[in-house]
Amino acid sequence: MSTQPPEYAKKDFMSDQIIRWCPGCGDYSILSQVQTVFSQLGRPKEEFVVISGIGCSSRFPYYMNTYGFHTIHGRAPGFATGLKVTRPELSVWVVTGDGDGLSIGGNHLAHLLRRNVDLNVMLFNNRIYGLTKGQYSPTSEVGKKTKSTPMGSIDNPFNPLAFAIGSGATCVMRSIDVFAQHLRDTLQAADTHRGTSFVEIYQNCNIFNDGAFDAFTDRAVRDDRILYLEHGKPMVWGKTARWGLRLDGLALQVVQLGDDLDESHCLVHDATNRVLATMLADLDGSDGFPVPVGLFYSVQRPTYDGAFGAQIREAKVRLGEGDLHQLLHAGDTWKV
Amino acid sequence: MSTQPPEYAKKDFMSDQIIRWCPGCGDYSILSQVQTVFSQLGRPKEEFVVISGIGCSSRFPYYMNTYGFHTIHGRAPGFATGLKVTRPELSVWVVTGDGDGLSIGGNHLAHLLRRNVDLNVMLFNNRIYGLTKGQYSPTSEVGKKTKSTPMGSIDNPFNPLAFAIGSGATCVMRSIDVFAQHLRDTLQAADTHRGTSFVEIYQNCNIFNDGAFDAFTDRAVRDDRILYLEHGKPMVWGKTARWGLRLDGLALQVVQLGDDLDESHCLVHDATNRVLATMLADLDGSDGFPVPVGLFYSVQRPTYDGAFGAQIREAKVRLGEGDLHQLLHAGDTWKV
Amino acid sequence: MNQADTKNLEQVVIRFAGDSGDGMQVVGSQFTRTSALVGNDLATLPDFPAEIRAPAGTREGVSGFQIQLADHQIFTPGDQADALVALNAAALVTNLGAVRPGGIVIVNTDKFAKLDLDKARLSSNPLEDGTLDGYRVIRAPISTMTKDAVEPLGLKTKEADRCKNFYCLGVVYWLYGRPLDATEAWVRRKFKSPYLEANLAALHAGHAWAETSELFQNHYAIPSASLPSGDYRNITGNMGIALGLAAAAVKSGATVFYGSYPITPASDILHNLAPFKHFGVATFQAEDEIAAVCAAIGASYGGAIGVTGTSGPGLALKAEAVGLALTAELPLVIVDVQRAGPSTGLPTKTEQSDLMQAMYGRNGESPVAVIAASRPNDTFEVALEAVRLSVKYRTPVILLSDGYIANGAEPWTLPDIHAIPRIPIDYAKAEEAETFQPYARDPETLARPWAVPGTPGLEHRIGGLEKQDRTGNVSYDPANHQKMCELRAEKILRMRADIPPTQVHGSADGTLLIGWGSTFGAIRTVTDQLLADGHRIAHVHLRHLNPLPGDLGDVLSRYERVLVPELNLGQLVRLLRDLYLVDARPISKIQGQPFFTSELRARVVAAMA
Amino acid sequence: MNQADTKNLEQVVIRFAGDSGDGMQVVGSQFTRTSALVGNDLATLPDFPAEIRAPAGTREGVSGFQIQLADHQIFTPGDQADALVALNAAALVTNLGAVRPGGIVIVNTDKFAKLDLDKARLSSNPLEDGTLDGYRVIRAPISTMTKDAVEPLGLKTKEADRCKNFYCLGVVYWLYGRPLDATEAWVRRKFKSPYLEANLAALHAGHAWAETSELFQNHYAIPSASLPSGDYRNITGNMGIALGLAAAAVKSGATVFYGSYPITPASDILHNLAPFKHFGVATFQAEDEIAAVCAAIGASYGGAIGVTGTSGPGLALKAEAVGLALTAELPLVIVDVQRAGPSTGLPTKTEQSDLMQAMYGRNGESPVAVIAASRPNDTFEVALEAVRLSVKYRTPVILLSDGYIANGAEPWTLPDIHAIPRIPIDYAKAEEAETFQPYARDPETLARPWAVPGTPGLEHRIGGLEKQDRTGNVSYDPANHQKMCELRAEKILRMRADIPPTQVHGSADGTLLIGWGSTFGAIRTVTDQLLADGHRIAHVHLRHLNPLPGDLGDVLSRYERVLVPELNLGQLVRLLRDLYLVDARPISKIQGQPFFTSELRARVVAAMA
Ligand SMILES: Cc1ncc(C[n+]2csc(CCOP(=O)(O)OP(=O)(O)O)c2C)c(N)n1
Ligand SMILES: Cc1ncc(C[n+]2csc(CCOP(=O)(O)OP(=O)(O)O)c2C)c(N)n1
Ligand code: SF4
Ligand code: SF4
Ligand SMILES: [Mg+2]
Ligand SMILES: [Mg+2]
Repeated sequence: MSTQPPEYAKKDFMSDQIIRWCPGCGDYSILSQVQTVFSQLGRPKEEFVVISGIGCSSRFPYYMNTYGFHTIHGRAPGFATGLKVTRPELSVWVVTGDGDGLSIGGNHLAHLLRRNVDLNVMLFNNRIYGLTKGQYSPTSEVGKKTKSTPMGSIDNPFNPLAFAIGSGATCVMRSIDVFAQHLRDTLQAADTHRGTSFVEIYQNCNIFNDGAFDAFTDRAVRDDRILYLEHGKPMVWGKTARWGLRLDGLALQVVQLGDDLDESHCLVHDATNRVLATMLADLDGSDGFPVPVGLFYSVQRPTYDGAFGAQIREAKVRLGEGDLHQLLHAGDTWKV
Repeated sequence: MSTQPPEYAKKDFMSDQIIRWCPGCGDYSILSQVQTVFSQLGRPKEEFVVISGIGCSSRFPYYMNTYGFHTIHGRAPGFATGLKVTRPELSVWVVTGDGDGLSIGGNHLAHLLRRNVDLNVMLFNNRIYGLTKGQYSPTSEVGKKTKSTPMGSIDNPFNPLAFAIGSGATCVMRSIDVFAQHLRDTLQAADTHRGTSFVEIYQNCNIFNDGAFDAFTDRAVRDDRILYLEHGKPMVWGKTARWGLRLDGLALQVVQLGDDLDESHCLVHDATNRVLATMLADLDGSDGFPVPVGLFYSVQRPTYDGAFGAQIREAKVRLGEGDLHQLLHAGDTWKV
Repeated sequence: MNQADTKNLEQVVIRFAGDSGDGMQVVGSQFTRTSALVGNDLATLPDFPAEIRAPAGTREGVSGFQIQLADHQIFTPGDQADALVALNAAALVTNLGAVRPGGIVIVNTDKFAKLDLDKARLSSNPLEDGTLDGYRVIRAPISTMTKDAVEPLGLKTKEADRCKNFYCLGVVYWLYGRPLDATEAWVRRKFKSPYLEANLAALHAGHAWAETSELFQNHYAIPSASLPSGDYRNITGNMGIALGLAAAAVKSGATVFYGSYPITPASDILHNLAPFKHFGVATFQAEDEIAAVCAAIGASYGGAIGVTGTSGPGLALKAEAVGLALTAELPLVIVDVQRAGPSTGLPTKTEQSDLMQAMYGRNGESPVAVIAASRPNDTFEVALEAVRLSVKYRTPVILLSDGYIANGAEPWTLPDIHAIPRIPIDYAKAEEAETFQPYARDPETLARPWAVPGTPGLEHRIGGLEKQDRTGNVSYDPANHQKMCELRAEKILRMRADIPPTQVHGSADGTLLIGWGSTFGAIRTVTDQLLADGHRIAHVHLRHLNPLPGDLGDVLSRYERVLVPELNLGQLVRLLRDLYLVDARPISKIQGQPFFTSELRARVVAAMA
Repeated sequence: MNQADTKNLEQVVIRFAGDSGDGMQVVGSQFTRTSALVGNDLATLPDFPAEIRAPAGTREGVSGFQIQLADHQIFTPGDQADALVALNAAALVTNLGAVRPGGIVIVNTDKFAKLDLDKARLSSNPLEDGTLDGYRVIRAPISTMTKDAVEPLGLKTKEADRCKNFYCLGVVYWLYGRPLDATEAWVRRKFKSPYLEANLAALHAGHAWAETSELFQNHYAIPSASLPSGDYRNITGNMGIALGLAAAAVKSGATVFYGSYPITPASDILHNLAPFKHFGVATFQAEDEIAAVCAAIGASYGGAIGVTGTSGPGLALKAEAVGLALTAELPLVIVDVQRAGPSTGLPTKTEQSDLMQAMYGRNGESPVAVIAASRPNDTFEVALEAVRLSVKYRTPVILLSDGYIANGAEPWTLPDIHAIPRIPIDYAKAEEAETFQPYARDPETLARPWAVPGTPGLEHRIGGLEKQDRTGNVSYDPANHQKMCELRAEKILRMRADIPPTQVHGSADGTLLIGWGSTFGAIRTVTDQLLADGHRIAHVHLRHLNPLPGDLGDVLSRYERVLVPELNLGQLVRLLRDLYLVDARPISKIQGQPFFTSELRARVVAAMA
């Protein structure tokens, strides 16, 4: 890495390829924020690698003026792991979708998370298969009518954050395509975390699942529906009225703040608490609860690539640089 | 199903094949309990189907005198799903290992659990790959030295129960190869649950990972280390002394029962509470905590096979038995 | 009233091109229907962009549809268009190359503003820069005229503009003397007020404008073809397969279980089948291709007819499970709608490059049956044939289709459903328990018993390990392994008994063109042309690729020269050379596109020289 | 003192058989080492049970080891044993068929009690029922004698019994005139007191007993072979590949990244490589075969040499990713240690049935290089060759080995490490940024630049979609697709430049035996025998299977008859017939076992008749 952090503008991260998403697709906004964030991370451009699977979302690398690899469906974590453990100095970003990352690729994602390879995963969740023209996905709500489910889907969806936590993730976040500033902040935080940062990004597919997140992203209601999670901050939200979360045994409870209740009566977010993260991941905006975004969970654990490199270095210290002649002549040899 | 439940003995479920596990392997005990339980479930023998992947554990179907399918590595959930949705009247049991079910097959397992197909999964967890002669598995502890990891493994293991809960399982249990009665009771409960019952069974591989569970399964310490979870029962354990679990905010706490504390001060197990199940799944016997076995979690949710069949029936009610002539002549036809 | 003469045409090729949002596929299918109803033979080729919705007006966003219609039997959508309708600048420049010199080009002049040219990456206006020299160009402000036509109905501008496809259709209907009634009826069924009225208004306005504007020198008539009599409908390959599978469920009485993971260009089979639940078809959208095929095998194990469908990359993923099905000797149909590879390749483009994968893409000696559809209108039969062979021989059958067949449409003579033979399902019965052996075999087909769970007394275990002959128990015996490998191979060869004698079209000696799959139309057309020119040439088109027909060696030996046109770098040609030691030569094209008749003809002629 | 004469033998085949727990593989490898050290040529065949630990004393639990040693060059472990040591009843009955009539059979009479016979599923005692008629049987209470020998050391009964393998070794060392010192030294290194002393005591006791018991008519000497001079060690195929990959890391200076998921019989490559971290070898145990190959490709993308290893079912799973590597044009070596299929098949048994899968088992036109090891002692070189081709041409290379090569051991002449050519790694450099194009090509090899992340100015995007020539941008252009498909195919053909002229062993005309992989020994032996008998016969053994050597067609054309012995149902033979239109005929065996020389000879002779 160069010692003098380079000065970039967003446009330095824009590639010359024509963007092939549908006009109005939420992917545009995400792309724009990522380009901005990359330009501000203080790293040389050539150290960024964006690796994706297959899907509309997975077209992402083509539009980033960095190194990029558009691989095969569901397997981006494998490629990224092989790259990162051999080239730990690179900044590796995986882009995946709810189909790519949770349908065909769920296992690789889970193993990436338990290994805690130091890279960042952005899962664009539009709750639909975009590229294949609109079949329901593993995050689609039950009863979803699509071409493949004319009577409605019957599978209970995954909760991506619960899945990540259950797989042993060390850093779990959520943001939303249209929350530009929040998304940028979230990606900044992902970059900072050592280990796998898992960022679910709600993304509107205006062609096959338009408005999937309107209930809480619409400007009119946003402030009353979204809870911005920050470590050490009380969990309160609301514009017209103020609400807060409290703990009732092992359940969360919504309370209205006012005369006798204020922020100080609300639960303070502890992002290192996995149980709390699990409970927050469950909230989906129903029953008066908010939809939380931001940092759900973050703990430090040794990274896989770190330990991988350390073992190689330790072997070299203990055994010296390998001597090929010695290696071949190891064990029983004889002369003829 | 015949109306008169058949009378079976355990031996009716023993096949004529020579058992090819190592002498002393924990799989023998599990086999024996399964044979006993099947003989007592009151179902005709021909309605049982045992489906496995590949691994020592996955040899299981050969030894059961039922229908059996020893399939390919990691994919048993797929076969079982296809069978169960087309033949819902069968009693389908999936046998898998920590490698088969959580390494190559993790994704299929996760999708099975979220779909909630009404079948039973027994995951024999010996924290090692047995059949391929002793590589570490996704449930091996960090630092495990095996042929493939001479300097110790560096991946954080999966917690199978946390993985299952995170995937949306409706029924999560644990038992142990040598706890014959407990294992039988657990399998009985699995049979009863409508939806996917996920049973982790700790299994000793005396060749490649001997004694992995001795710390809490040894007769001498067992009673002081194991917490038997039962819905509605206070969480207490211990033989020499009595201990109990209490809630301290979002954490569990061990308390010693005695003069001023008794069972009534302890947490009562609520198997329908997913947060509690998550917390219990975390306990691994360290820091004075017990290792819980039994029923961690169980809720009712529509089954996939149930909804699958219901849609077909509904289509037939709404549209009548399909008329092929009509189907072909649908849309625009013309005569020449 | 336009005094244009009516000229009779034997055949004509028409191409519609516009933005993806312009409804070109609707225009194409309406034109197809109407032409079919008036009795023309026809073949079509839709041409979708790879993107879901590329930005409007760009080259990437162009969607096209080509149709050939004729007063005689035809087999391809035609090489070059006699007429093109281009709704914007991008559509014009990307499609003009497909129009024959002197062909008619109808352009929507409203979409050639600076912005439109920019989006199409054009530095000058093709309406003005000589690009269109040598074509019969009809310039028409189609957008404006459509807006005017629908004005009274009070639609928003954007909505009004959406009707312009029907305006075009009206123009072209007049030009080729087609009646409006079928489309009118369709619009009435499909749309609600005010869109219904608007689309009809646009259709009629277009028709009237063409008739009155005096821009056209002629209009044309294409007399009806003398097709075999019967009931017809248009069919795409993906629909034909779906209908064939539904028919298989009805004719067998067993559930057809279709497990699939969406992939272009196979997804529509899933979409088409999903509403067929009342026919005994069960569909399952799996988490990936592996789970899809495994679920299908699980269903077959339980007595259903397990089917899975995918494209090339998915077939690769299914390989291991197909190996299990073949050693478990269970029915399984795998539909591979081929697309251009390798890897992700050109997912929306057609290719015939999975034949070798279908033949050999599994570990060990793992023979499976391979059959191929050759055009949309044989997919129904081929799907039935795949199920029939798979059930009868209890072995996987790979059915190859491709993107061209999958999305192309052509008229299909509806079969008499009573004439479709039953597919016998003979599960082993409880009464056989005494003598039951899971790997005993039918002496004729070598099929083993289909003993499904739930049958009392037949409890047994199967799996992927080698099995002892007859008992099915795991066996490491060397001689047994050889025997079982040979039996599995022999079982496939036995299917020759089910293959009708090879039909040779053309001369009895000379040059033989031998093909499979979607090249049928091009090869047949070229053969007919060359026969007409007096060449000694013949065409054999294979449906069964593994096993090949028993008489094929004899057929091949009668010809001096064997040429194998394929949309790959030479695959069937390898099988023929290997098996028959004939010096068969490839004629390869691998461009994501079918052969043009003219191109294939030139290459055949060159090879015969 | 035993007055037995010493007879010289030219060659001898010895087989050890006992329970899995009896340490037969240790005995085998000690015997191998000692024989190598005295200068014999040799070849070995271990024969493991499929089970991890089948119950002691059962037929399933028998573990065997066969070795042939000679005073001249040999290539196989021999067809039939001249001597068998059988440590229990099950070992005797399962191995007796492998002994030639009149051969020596040394049996441990302590393991023929009723219980032992039951476990071996014997209803009568083979020591008494005439089973052993026609053999020279040495009955010895080996267990008892071992116990007596180690008694003074105070071991528990079970532990004492474990020493009986060394007792046997002592017996056989005496019988074949082998020195004890190498084994003594090994025991001293390997064991701690009191096991060290106990094993030595058993070894010496066995030796002494053989010398004094007067049960043996003769003892034998096998003079040393005149082998090429050099340093030797024994090597298994799985170790040779590991060493070759370590050498590739050293010779290239790049990291060799080995991503793998355990599978029999390939797992040992991972095990062997894992301790080579200080050589620049990184190993990664992935969650499945797909992740393993993807990680290897990711590593190659970053500038490492990505390697993945597996067996047939795993190769099937990797197919899709291999397709990506070939279109991304990145180095990748895929090792397939073949085992008997289809499906799970006979996982511990050998077979050559993945050649077609390696050639064709991917969607689309997806050519990759295929090379094969033919014996344990060429695996080192073949692994280096795979890396070399893959790096030079930037394309996947599949290296085929098999269970027989993987686990078999033979002496290997240690190469001079300085004579091994460097493997040049030429990453694209920042200085080339101005003119850099990701899909420009080296005019000779057609390789594209290896531009690794982190290089300033070379930022670019690649993927599985078809790429425009030179720029690497996604391209749907038809002509470009054809060009790229042809380039990828041509790149493989260019490798012919790296293949040395085909070496023909034997006569210049007549019958040609052409093989690949582990059949080398059997074919070479048969060829030599038939040449000695005056036949016009020759042997060609192929290392490069795709592309085939450029001169192979010429070679083939010189022979009247081409026979292709393979351990499958005929795979290479298909390639030869297809490519060269020669009427090559298969000699197939598919029994999970190598060819016996005698068997192959008989079949070759029959084919020549
Ligand atoms: C092996 C394989 N199977 C299936 C496909 C087809 N396919 C491409 S993208 C996709 C789903 C994409 O969904 P998601 O990841 O949610 O991406 P989105 O398009 O919604 O952004 C599928 C099924 C493929 N390309 N490869
Ligand atoms: C596709 C494929 N990959 C790898 C293997 C090799 N393999 C067989 S079993 C196994 C792991 C088994 O581990 P587990 O499920 O824990 O079973 P156990 O033997 O410990 O009971 C592996 C890697 C295989 N049979 N198939
Ligand atoms: S289909 Fe949906 S996700 Fe894909 S580009 Fe279009 S709007 Fe975006
Ligand atoms: S290796 Fe381990 S798990 Fe496998 S059979 Fe032996 S003891 Fe059991
Ligand atoms: Mg999506
Ligand atoms: Mg295990």
